[in-house]
Amino acid sequence: MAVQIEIAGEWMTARLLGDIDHHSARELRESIDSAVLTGQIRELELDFRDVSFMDSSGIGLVMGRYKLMQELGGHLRLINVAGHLKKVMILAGLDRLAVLDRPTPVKKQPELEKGEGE
Amino acid sequence: MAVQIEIAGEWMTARLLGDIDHHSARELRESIDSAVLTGQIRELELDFRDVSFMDSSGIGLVMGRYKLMQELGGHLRLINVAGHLKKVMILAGLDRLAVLDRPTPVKKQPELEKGEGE
Amino acid sequence: MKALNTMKLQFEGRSVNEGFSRTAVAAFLAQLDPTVEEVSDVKTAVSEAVTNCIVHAYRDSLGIVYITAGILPDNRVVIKIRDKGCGIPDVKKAMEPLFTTAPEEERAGLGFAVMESLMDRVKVTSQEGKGTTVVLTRKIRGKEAGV
Amino acid sequence: MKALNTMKLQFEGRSVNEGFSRTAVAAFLAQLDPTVEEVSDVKTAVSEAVTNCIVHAYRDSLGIVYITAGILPDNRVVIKIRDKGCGIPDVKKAMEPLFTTAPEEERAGLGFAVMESLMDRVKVTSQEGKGTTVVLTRKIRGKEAGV
Ligand SMILES: Nc1ncnc2c1ncn2[C@@H]1O[C@H](COP(=O)(O)OP(=O)(O)O)[C@@H](O)[C@H]1O
Ligand SMILES: Nc1ncnc2c1ncn2[C@@H]1O[C@H](COP(=O)(O)OP(=O)(O)O)[C@@H](O)[C@H]1O
Repeated sequence: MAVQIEIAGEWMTARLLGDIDHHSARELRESIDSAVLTGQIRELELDFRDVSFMDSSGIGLVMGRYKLMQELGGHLRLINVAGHLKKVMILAGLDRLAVLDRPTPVKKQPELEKGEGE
Repeated sequence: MAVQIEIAGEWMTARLLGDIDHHSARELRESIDSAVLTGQIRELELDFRDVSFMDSSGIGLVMGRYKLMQELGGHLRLINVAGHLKKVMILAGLDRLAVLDRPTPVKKQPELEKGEGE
Repeated sequence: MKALNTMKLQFEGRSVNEGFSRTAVAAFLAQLDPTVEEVSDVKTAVSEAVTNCIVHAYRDSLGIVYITAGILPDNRVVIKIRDKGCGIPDVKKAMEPLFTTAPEEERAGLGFAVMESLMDRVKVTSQEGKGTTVVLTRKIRGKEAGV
Repeated sequence: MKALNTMKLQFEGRSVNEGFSRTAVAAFLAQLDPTVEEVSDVKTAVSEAVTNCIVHAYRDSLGIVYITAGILPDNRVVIKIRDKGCGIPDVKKAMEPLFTTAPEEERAGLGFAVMESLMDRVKVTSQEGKGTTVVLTRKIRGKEAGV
């Protein structure tokens, strides 16, 4: 598991790669949190496009980042959550946190949006 | 494992799909041989493009078809043998049977050659 | 019902083996020609049960995780995940959604809930100080069924 | 050298388990971040040894195949494949290329030759009527090595 982080102002996208399980979650959590805190991020986006597997450790990861962003007065958004991942997230009730598949808010750096047209 | 068979006159191409091991070899052997005998095939081509794995059971399969084609006064040719498969075939000496990577002979049904341009 | 095919797997309770063990079970399942969704469901449930052995049962120690799997004639797969760890004092409570004894490690308390929702049957037996056994059962309809 | 991680696998000697067992060993190997070629090499050697248990050791019966695998600190993987089958009367002769006792099944007699060429070390011990153990060793350089 690895994560690719992209930052633009107070926006950050963390693109998760591979399997999310208890084994990989710790490193993901540490990488994301340290980037959020150092970069004074307020809008955190987790991109699940390249996640091949996820169990409830991924739910813990999402809920932990949700709490962190709330403490910081910011927001969390999950994008490209499909198939198996969506199933696990819905059964965990993550859709009720209103972080899943919310329409993209207007960003301060509109150039970030390029190439997301799907 | 499965096989897709295409016949044109006395030419036959058997496209092997998936893993070739002892488990799959029997079915492959039976499908190929019955098509060869029924169709009175003289030129047999085994296409390895979609083979994901092969152990020495695949060598047995090739040597068995080589003998069969010799008995029938025909020829065997192996195409699209790459990477791991080539390694296993070369260490088995199959390159010495002159069935591996031999340039395509002129076929009697030239229309069969279409789309093979690589 | 007598199993048509069985396997046993055991490994050290290291987190790196979580991925290995669910992949191994998925490879065993392959003979039923399962759909992509069936494979994901079983892998996820197995991952939950194995992670629980590593995170909870063997919390401060390194123990062995034992898996057995069997294919029944009616296309059901039965997977047993067993540890010799601390055991669960109150299984009913442990199985309640959101209940977790390891919130500091960001456990969501949803492991059993995930297993129950993805499998046909989840049976948990546990003895304090002796260990826990989770039996997961799922009927595999397979690609043939056109699901 | 003490292994950093180990696993044990056992399964019925059915041919459908050939694919399962080599995939399971490959999944265990994944923690060393092997190259595609290293994975193929190990899978192939394991497939040869497992097939021999099924085809030769348990020729007229159904027996259990036992695999253990360990990762050593110097990135060597050691895989032991064991059966309780008929045994090999003359191991040296059995290991000669093209020697086979099952030509009617289109065995090429190259199983041991393939194992030897793909692995760093192949050790075979056998006792007639008791069974055979094949130990395969291979150093995994991994993707880091840029092979
Ligand atoms: N194998 C086990 N050994 C000991 N305790 C366990 C085991 N599995 C589960 N538990 C207990 O049950 C609780 C709930 O488990 P679960 O629903 O999987 O959530 P989580 O793993 O996120 O805590 C755990 O927090 C733990 O206290
Ligand atoms: N596990 C085993 N138990 C009994 N005999 C074996 C075993 N493995 C190999 N042999 C013997 O050694 C011979 C050579 O094996 P191998 O090189 O793998 O070729 P093949 O499997 O194609 O015959 C076999 O034909 C068989 O007689």
